Amino acid sequence: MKERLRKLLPILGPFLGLAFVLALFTAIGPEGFLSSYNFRTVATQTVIVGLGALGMTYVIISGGIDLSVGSVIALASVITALVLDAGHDALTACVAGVGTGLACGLVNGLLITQLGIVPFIVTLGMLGIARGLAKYLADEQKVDAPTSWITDLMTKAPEPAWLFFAPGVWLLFALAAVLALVLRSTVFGTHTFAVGSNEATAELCGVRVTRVKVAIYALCGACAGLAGVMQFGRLTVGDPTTAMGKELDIIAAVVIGGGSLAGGEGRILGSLVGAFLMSYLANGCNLIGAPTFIQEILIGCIIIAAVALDRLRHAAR
Amino acid sequence: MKERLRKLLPILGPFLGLAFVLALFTAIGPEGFLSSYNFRTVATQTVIVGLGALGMTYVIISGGIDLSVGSVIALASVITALVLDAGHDALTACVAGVGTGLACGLVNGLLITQLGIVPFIVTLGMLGIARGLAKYLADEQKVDAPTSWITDLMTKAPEPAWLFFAPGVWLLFALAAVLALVLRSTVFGTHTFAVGSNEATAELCGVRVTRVKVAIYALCGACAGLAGVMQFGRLTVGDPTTAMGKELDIIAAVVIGGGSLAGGEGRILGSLVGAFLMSYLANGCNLIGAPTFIQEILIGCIIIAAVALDRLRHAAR
Amino acid sequence: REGKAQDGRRRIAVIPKGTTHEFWKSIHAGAESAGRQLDVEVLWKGPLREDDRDEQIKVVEDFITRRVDGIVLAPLDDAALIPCVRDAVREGIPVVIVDSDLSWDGRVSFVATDNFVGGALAARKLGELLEGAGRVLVMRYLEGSASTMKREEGFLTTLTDEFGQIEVVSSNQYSGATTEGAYRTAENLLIQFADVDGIFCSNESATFGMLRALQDAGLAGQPRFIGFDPSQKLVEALRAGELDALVIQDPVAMGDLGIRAMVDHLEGRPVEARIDTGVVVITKDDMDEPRQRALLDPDLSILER
Amino acid sequence: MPASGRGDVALSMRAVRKSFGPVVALDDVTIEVRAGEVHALVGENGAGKSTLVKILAGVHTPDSGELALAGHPFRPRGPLDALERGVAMIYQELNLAPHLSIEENVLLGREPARCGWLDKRERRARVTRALAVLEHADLDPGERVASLSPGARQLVEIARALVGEPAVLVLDEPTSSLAGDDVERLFRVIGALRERGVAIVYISHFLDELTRIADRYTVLRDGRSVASGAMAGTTVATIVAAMAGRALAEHYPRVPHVPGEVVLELQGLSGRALPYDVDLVLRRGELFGIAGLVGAGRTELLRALFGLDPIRSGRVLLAGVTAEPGSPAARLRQGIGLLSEDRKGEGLAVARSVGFNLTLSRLEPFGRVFSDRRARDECTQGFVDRLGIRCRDPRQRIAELSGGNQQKVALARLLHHDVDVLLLDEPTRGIDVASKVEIYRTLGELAARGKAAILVSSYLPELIGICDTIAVARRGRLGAARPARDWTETALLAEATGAEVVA
Ligand SMILES: Nc1ncnc2c1ncn2[C@@H]1O[C@H](COP(=O)(O)OP(=O)(O)OP(=O)(O)O)[C@@H](O)[C@H]1O
Ligand SMILES: Nc1ncnc2c1ncn2[C@@H]1O[C@H](COP(=O)(O)OP(=O)(O)OP(=O)(O)O)[C@@H](O)[C@H]1O
Ligand SMILES: [Mg+2]
Ligand SMILES: [Mg+2]
Repeated sequence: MKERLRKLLPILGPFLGLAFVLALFTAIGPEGFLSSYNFRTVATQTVIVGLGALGMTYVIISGGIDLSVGSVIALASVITALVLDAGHDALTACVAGVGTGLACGLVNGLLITQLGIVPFIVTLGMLGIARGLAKYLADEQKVDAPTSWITDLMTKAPEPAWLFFAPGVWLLFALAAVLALVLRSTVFGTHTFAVGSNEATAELCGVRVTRVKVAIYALCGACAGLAGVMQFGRLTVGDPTTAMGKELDIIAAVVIGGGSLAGGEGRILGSLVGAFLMSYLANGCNLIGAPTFIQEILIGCIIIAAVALDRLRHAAR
Repeated sequence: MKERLRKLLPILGPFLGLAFVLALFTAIGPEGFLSSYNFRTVATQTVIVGLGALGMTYVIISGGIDLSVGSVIALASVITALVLDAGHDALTACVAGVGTGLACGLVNGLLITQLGIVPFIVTLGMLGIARGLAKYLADEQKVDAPTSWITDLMTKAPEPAWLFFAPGVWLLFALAAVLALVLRSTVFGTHTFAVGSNEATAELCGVRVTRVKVAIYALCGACAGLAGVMQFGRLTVGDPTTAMGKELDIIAAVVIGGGSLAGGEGRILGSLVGAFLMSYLANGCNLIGAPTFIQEILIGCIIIAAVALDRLRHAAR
Repeated sequence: REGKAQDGRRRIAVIPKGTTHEFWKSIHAGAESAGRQLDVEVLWKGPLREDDRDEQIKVVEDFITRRVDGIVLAPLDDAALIPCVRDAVREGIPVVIVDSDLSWDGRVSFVATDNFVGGALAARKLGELLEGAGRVLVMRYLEGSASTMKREEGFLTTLTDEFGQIEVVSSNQYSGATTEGAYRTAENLLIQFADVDGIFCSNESATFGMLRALQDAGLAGQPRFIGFDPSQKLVEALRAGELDALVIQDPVAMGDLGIRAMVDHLEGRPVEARIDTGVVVITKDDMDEPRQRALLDPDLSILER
Repeated sequence: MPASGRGDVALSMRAVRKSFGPVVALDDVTIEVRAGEVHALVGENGAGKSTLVKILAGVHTPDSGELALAGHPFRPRGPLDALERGVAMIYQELNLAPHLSIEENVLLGREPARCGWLDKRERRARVTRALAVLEHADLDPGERVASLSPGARQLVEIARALVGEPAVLVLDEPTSSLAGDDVERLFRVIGALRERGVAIVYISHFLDELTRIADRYTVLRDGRSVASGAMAGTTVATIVAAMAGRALAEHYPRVPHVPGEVVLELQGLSGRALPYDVDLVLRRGELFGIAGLVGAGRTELLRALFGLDPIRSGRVLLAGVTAEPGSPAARLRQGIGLLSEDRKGEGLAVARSVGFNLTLSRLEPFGRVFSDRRARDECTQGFVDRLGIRCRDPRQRIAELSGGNQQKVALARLLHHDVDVLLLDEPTRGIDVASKVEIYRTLGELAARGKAAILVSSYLPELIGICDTIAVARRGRLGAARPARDWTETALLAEATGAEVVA
């Protein structure tokens, strides 16, 4: 029984953090905070960070980091807009967007494994490269594109109405379920953990560390690409300056969700909850009408508090 | 002899990177790139990243990271301006600025060691908190302050003229020399390396790991505070939105200079050269009149290339 | 519906592009004073990350959740904000646009400066100061910022159209959003173009960065220099002759007229679709006249807590 | 700390209890160590030896029980506190900062300094002296620890324990990665310390060592102290019986097996620096031993063969066919597996579970794409029972296992992978006597089934006891292979050191 509880606790951790944030803002009591309309709004607002956090979970479990996701999101949103604008259909545009992210991730992975440079530096470089490319392709402006169903992916009034959430939110949930399953129950998932726990051991055990790493960064890039498509759907324009600094939010979501930057630890569900926590935080601050600086301070404090809560729990057992 | 050379190489590494950048831009040949006036300009532009990199070198050697330096620079610049504006003298204002940084660093260190939260999260929180505080104190605007000698610290036409560099540049060099000496020749320096290399061992050998870490983050904060004072000197106003994202430049400078994010490795001189490399990059791009996006792409590529160069050299021996 | 605050006053949300410029403070002050006069509550909230479209969309969405009576918005983008503004209107919340336009006609009104004219005024002033000949440097602000791009466009077209002798030596460098970035870019530009005859910058941070670079290089006062938007340091520079002219908008009026337009609309009175708040060029000579004074140093005392 | 005379009780631990969650590691242990004696602490893997001494060193706090140093109650608040009260410790797992130099490691936490400034000359002098005592003046105190072999690292740890001039010195399996002559040097140092009145607690699974240097002993079994007494007059058999609760029939059981056709052949294999020009022929059903001193390049030979280090020249033939130089993954597919000598750094992912580590190299049986966890646990449980690995369940983290049990997990991985050729680098390091016998028997059975193994060991009796063929490595070269029965310990040592063989 106690044993059971102990196993459940780390999974509950991020939920506790989320509950804490929800309770806090409910206590302060802005109107509509717990309303279903607001839930829908927050869910839509979470899609981009959430998608980014899915891929980032793999990267962080493998002991890496990807600072380029924000820029890749912008690049993918620009590419999607450009492809649409060139007269191609929406599906092609989506594939192009996701493909762009995948390509960026592949380059990250190859540079990291082939040149042996630390992920922090490679992806810091890619942060600049992808952002610059996005601006170049977009001619330093936002890119307008004809309307398509991509925009409907992020609407808060989805058709048919029984969907409740925007289709993008369902996509996030579905992808999270798939990636959680892959992480828990496949050889690839096991190898991801192995690489992050002890790379030398993984190598010794015949895990193709290079391939696994490249695949992980490609996956993370593809997730960022999809997030970029969603960002395009939300903005209805391709924006080369969007999602600046988003990488830090995404990493924070993963860490709040139980990921360890030292590698070997992380949970998809946790990261998802972490992403919701980040969104509810910003949302709550907006709703109570806190000035921006209060919001910044509050978010800073709560990120620390949420992770501290988790650590105290760890220490207590 | 060969032994000697092998020991020299890692020290030469960052210089090679810098030489590469200098050669590149000299080849492209914008006017005035290698002029002494431009050297003076770049040196002045480097002071802020350079000061930040000094403290960051300690943090990175100890296996940590500090994402809050950018925000702390802004906060310190605002505080300096406010203190001056309140009619206090310039020295008091400087002390207040550095003290603010020190306080932020202390808080970082205490949270990291007492709550056992990873530095990434604590300093990410502090990034928001310090930025928010800066905006709050500055009333979300630039803070004007009466002129004082702080402004002269960053002038490119120093008095007396034989100084050649701005006094701030000399301050950077002097502080770098002191901190390099401390790192090499004091117990604190050795313990910094030990904590980053193997924290458990350091603990078992009786190193007061907690104290060392708190001191390191406080030092990093103080350096950021000083950088904030310099930033104020440069802008002549306290700007709460300044130095956003500067933390990544600073970390890149340290890594280019031979620091390892896994801890245990880093050199003050290297970080300084790394900071100069970053400055010359931006300066060169401006001088050749490259559009901003080319600059971003180029800087991204060169960060990767500079570190790759270093790694290839490592592998070759 | 729960639209009214407890005391029954109307609540109008005012959403700037950011919060850290004096310009937005002035809009806030204008909105606040109109709010007091008309007895409505003004809710002031900017996006957390400035210049990030998505963040601004979130602020709009969250105000929809709060069911305010009206939204006065300075959109970061003329298209990206459309879906959420449309959501607001669908939920029965009217929207007035200020400062930069939104390409959607469902808004109540558009209250703003004519930025193209602002740029053109600067070009004419510079042309006049240079007596129609010389080399001119333009340091742009930020990629994709509609209002400043309009100013730059107004400046450049007017300059080429009306002053054929003037050569623009550089107009592709962006200062970036921060003062420090502007300073750095300006420093590096001045290494190449130390001998230009005229300089134009299209917003406050770019102007200030350029001013610092000029001061530092000992060039201040040499080239004719026209900036855009005021701040204390820029006004000092104007007085000291380091800056020849500033193009000034009237953000206080923008905030004030934005709220008034909204209240008129809520009370069923007709509202003009386009309200121009005016733009003027101020030089050292006329800077102390009362009207110019008010524009250069707007009265923000209403915001004091 | 008042200096205690020889024979006084320097250290006593009474009724010590310690549990980790549901696992009771220590359950009523009492031990008394006198000044100027070497006290052997013995017991099977997981008996609680390391836990006991870690309590002494302030790493763990006991749940209950009393500790006393020279008659004064002792409750260390942490490692620093224990160090300051004169308790020095050499841990079972290496504890070094790899980026620091030898001298920095040796004096870490106790740097000679004036107002915070290092006295580098004094530091160099003290470290040089300590290394001289260990008869290793050849080690450069300025060298980075990362570039040292495990053996040399162990020497650094010993030097560290010596410089503090401790009143109580604890050594947890110090010789498990030392070669013969370094063991002798260590014993001389221990002898000298004993003369100076230092109380020494010595943990080892080499019982013959203990009979040579220990004065008294205490046996732990299942977290209890079950026997203690004077070493003089006690036989190894008595101690073994106390440890295991039963007598041990045979130390080197032999399962009959005959070498068959050649499975692996090396022709002139050279690595980066070591090994150099190695020829070797391994047959099915053969246990091939390699002896040699620390730094002889035995580890490098196995690593190069397994694809962990680059091969500079030479050929590897598998069943007569040239095998391309390959990655570990390729080697595993070819049926070659490696047991690393560095179990914490390389051999095991210590933060993960027993089952994870045991099955990582071959997950196919549990599904090609989706991996069935329950099947994995069941499979793991099978090996846990077979090798007597002490763990709570297959999902327990490796870090919570005792050193010897960790080693068994690493070995079990090779058994699970069912490789044809086992490359074993110090396979019985840290394993207790009874388990060693089990492992020897297992190796014999594997050989009988036609598998082959290359066994690198610094424990010569083991090589002579179970191998069919033995060769000696010296400075990267491998000497001629001869049948095990033609070798004696003296002959092996003589060839390893390059001395003349005295007939
Ligand atoms: N941190 C821990 N958490 C949980 N259990 C632990 C922990 N450390 C040790 N144990 C358990 O305590 C018992 C005693 O372990 P200990 O390391 O003291 O054994 P040992 O006698 O040193 O064995 P060996 O000879 O293999 O080194 C083992 O069953 C082990 O699994
Ligand atoms: N005592 C020592 N002094 C200096 N260098 C050493 C020492 N021991 C090992 N080395 C270094 O380690 C390298 C080879 O070590 P390696 O571990 O391969 O040897 P080994 O024969 O496998 O020894 P071990 O018995 O420890 O496994 C040598 O080239 C040498 O540089
Ligand atoms: Mg042990
Ligand atoms: Mg070896």
